[in-house]
Amino acid sequence: MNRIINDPDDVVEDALKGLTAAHPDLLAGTAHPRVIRVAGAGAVGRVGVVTGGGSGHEPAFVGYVGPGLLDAVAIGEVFASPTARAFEAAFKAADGGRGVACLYGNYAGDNMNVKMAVRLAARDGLAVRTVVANDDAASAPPDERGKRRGVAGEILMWKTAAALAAEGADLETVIAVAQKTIDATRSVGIGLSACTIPAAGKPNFSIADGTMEVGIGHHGEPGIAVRPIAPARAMAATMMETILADLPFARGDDVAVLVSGLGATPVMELYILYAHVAEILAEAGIRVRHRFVGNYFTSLEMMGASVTLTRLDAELDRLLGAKARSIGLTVTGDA
Amino acid sequence: MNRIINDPDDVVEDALKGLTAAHPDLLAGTAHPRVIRVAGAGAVGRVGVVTGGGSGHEPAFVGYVGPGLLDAVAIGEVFASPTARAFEAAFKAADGGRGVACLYGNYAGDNMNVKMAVRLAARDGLAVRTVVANDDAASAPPDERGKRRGVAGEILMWKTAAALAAEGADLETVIAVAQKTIDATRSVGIGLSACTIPAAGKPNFSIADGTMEVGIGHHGEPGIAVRPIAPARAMAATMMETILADLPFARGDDVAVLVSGLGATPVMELYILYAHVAEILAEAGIRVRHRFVGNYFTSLEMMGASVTLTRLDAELDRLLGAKARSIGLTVTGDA
Amino acid sequence: MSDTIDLAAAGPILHDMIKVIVDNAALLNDLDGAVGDGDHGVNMSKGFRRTGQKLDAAPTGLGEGFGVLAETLLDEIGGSMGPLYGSFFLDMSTFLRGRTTLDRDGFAAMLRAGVAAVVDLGEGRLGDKSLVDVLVPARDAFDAAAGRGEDFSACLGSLDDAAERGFASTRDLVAKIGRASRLGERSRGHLDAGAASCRMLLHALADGLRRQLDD
Amino acid sequence: MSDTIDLAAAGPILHDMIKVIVDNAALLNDLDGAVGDGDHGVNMSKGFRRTGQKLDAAPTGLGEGFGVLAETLLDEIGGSMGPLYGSFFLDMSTFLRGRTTLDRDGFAAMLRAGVAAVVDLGEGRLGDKSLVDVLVPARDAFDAAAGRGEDFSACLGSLDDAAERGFASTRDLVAKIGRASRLGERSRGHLDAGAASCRMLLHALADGLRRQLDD
Ligand SMILES: Nc1ncnc2c1ncn2[C@@H]1O[C@H](COP(=O)(O)OP(=O)(O)O)[C@@H](O)[C@H]1O
Ligand SMILES: Nc1ncnc2c1ncn2[C@@H]1O[C@H](COP(=O)(O)OP(=O)(O)O)[C@@H](O)[C@H]1O
Ligand SMILES: [Mg+2]
Ligand SMILES: [Mg+2]
Ligand SMILES: [Mg+2]
Ligand SMILES: [Mg+2]
Repeated sequence: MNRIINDPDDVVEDALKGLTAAHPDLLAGTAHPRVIRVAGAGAVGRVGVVTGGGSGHEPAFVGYVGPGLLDAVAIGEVFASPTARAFEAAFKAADGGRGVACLYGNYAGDNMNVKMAVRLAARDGLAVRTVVANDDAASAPPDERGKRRGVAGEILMWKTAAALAAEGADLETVIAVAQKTIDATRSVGIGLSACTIPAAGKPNFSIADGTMEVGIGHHGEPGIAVRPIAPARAMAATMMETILADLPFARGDDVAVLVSGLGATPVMELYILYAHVAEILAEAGIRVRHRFVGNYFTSLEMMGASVTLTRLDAELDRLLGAKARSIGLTVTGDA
Repeated sequence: MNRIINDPDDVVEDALKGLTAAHPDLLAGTAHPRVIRVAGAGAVGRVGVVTGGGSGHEPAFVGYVGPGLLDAVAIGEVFASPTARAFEAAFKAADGGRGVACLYGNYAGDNMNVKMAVRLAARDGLAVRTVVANDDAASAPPDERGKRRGVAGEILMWKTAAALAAEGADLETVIAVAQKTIDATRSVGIGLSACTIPAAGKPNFSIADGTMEVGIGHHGEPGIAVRPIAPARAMAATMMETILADLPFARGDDVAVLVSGLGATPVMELYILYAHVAEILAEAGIRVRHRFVGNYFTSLEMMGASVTLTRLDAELDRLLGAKARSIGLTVTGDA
Repeated sequence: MSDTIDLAAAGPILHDMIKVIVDNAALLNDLDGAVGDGDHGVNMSKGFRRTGQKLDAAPTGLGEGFGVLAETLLDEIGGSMGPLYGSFFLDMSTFLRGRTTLDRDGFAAMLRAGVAAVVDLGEGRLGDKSLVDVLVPARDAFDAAAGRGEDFSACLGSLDDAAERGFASTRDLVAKIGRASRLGERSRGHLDAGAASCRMLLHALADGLRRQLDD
Repeated sequence: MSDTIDLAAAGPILHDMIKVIVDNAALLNDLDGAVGDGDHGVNMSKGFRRTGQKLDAAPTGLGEGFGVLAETLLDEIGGSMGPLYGSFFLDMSTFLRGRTTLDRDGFAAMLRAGVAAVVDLGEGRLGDKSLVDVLVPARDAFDAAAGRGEDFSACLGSLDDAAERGFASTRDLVAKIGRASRLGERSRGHLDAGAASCRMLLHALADGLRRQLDD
């Protein structure tokens, strides 16, 4: 295992030191060692927007803290939910007096810790409402959407909700737009190689050379099928079939597209994939209004990529284009 | 080889389709299929800034085309210099009537193709001046600086030169600031795993598990030494010893720091490395004015990282902070 | 023989609960390793060991001790175990707040509160191969024994037996919840790790209380 | 027998030059593979094959043909070979511009221009194990033969022999330039790929010209 680490048990702590040192203008620590908040004034007078999740998905989650994006984030060990207390502390760090929206992904641990944290926060009179992302179309059939995992689509949900919060909307409205965003979002991943949690020292799943795991989750969770590796064009077709039919997306729809690498796949290959995704959308008569291609939501050094589509109405379109600054996503508004 | 590609010989062409499709607001194609220019008005009335290099280093080189950064870029096959004609076409695409600065890296192929391209452009009356980056301190001893390779330090050179060009400076002044930047810049890399050029199908070098290649080049060129893998803290110490002594950097200096992943190393590990780099600089009494941590200049799916330091005077400091927008680097100027 | 527990005096029972988890961490890891990710012992002993240190520094009664344990689990253990065991002990601690003694029916009510918290949070059902397969039979056995008019100590005995049977029952279950549920049929034939830790904790608690009652 | 080449009639010699490169692509790859990255045949045949197609579509004289070859190399071959061979043929083509015939001393001047372009661009020296180890001895042998008063055809014969010896000399050289230079001493004992292609090209050129002169 050739990694840039010290004690494998300290990777999260060590990385957080670097994160706050590298972004003093953007990130600030808090009293809770696993909670990072936006530098500066934060959410004063508006709804706070929070998320949290395991480490190893960088730039998610902490990389989306910043003006016009998240106010605070709770950080877990690698691939493990943050503690209830960390979520609670993130809520408090993000509180600007108008309540907090906690927008997170559908994983057993996160669900329970957030639920507990909401209870803990309520004891102190802090109103927290939640939206749980379940955009991974490959993780359960359509009639069991409640079981689906949250993946890269979370980023688009954070973006729209935070942009609306920045406009001064109340908690209910912010929650509604987050829910609307994720309800209009579908994702699917393809895994091409496994990854190793430093503290484990070896991968806890495997993908054979020459095969691909269609529908893989962000921690290597098995997907729909293991198939022989296919050309990029065929990968794109498989992924798009899965998500287009699921919402379903239809001719005339406006969409945002996010192609994210899972970590180790070269960026040029993400653009190869995007070229085919764009072709398929053009053929389907679907208009692309926002495009994001890069390593937005990773799984350590896994190879592979995910594709996310969000159907946009005028509100979501406007909110995605609003100014924001963070490690993972900066929108200048000049485009 | 589990990759997201079609025909391995077409990876560059296929990726370029995706690049222009994904960034219509930022990038535009040109008559030359391997030249990408900034969308919109370009360099009209000011000095054009150009680079070029092999593919597989994304976001370098094309990812630094944008307002406040490069005007055009010539794109080669994976790890191979662009053609002389592509460089020439990039010069023409970037020409705004006040000459063109070609700022590129010191590799045999690039040197020759740029030289030929400058000759070709001169026949058409286009004035092109060049600066060749040689920031890789591990690639030759200090008394043979002319042999040193250009690596991630090129990005800082592009940034300062382009910012000065945007201010309206003439060609000579832009060239002078590019040269000043690269002369004040030192880089070093550590390689932790090899990479595979798709058309080759297998790595053309190897790094054994448990070892690290100190001073590795961006194409796997051997460096100073192969050593047993060390903790992040020791890697940082080794890298900083190499570059601090080389310029040399001294107590009281202001610097910019760039920690770039080589492709497959998880981003959290880049922050672990940065934390130690920041510690070492603090102990050395060197002030960090600009920090960049991420996958800025990669080598396909190689694991490892590079560290780059640039000593700043007031001018370089100002130019690094100037507004710019590109795939690889966006500076909002709000920080 | 007594019918009522002095909660202040019962504080040290927490040490037995902590000890059984810390001593059996490797066993819990092994059970989890067969169908999960092999870290249940690590997760549990991290929180319990830390609680032990806090209680050594500042001993408490049983109710406050449950509170310290709950806070520590919620503070330091992410994943599922922090909130599940955290809410179990938090709600039992809340029930005990303001009380100095605990009788049979009080214990029944306390346990019901704790189990309800786990079920409410984790949405696990009997037969899903989890903690719940120990907690629910244990609670029900205690209630049933109380309904038959048995005394506090005897009710604890019923609880203890039921917890053991509940734990054993997990071997033949297919996991419907948690990480092992991904294995489907392949999860059958293995004892559940969470059920094991839960069985150990209930045994240590029942045993400690009975010793005090029987004194 | 003639002393002067009709450049328009010499155009087809380019086809011999193209054929020798395309036919020997695998050999050139193999030579490069021993000490480099094994792509010299691929790089060369890509540009030469494409030139052949252009010349088939629109035949030219020798001077213009060199120009088409140069443009194609500069257009389509990145790395080092595009600009090195590109400038070699570009500068020879420039020398021929406006001429319809070529005599011995004209050839000498043309070759000197081409070789100078390669040396100027690549900064390679004799003994560095590269193209230059063929080009420089070939040029010098031609000049020496001309200095001795030998005729055009005989001078081309001397050039051809010197090119062959120059190529053979690369076997015992340690590479000082290009990719193979990374191997240091380990590059000794292998013939240089670029020298091989250069030797083939000069042989086809000399041979074609001599056939025309001797007609
Ligand atoms: N929703 C749930 N309700 C009750 N118990 C659960 C639930 N999910 C998981 N468990 C229990 O958690 C145990 C595994 O715990 P642990 O290994 O510490 O966590 P993880 O699965 O996150 O690694 C399982 O053996 C099961 O008993
Ligand atoms: N600077 C130079 N001057 C002359 N010839 C050179 C120079 N650099 C390399 N060569 C020649 O290039 C040949 C290799 O060409 P090729 O394999 O096509 O390019 P690359 O090394 O980029 O893969 C070498 O055998 C050598 O003869
Ligand atoms: Mg486990
Ligand atoms: Mg676990
Ligand atoms: Mg090559
Ligand atoms: Mg080669």
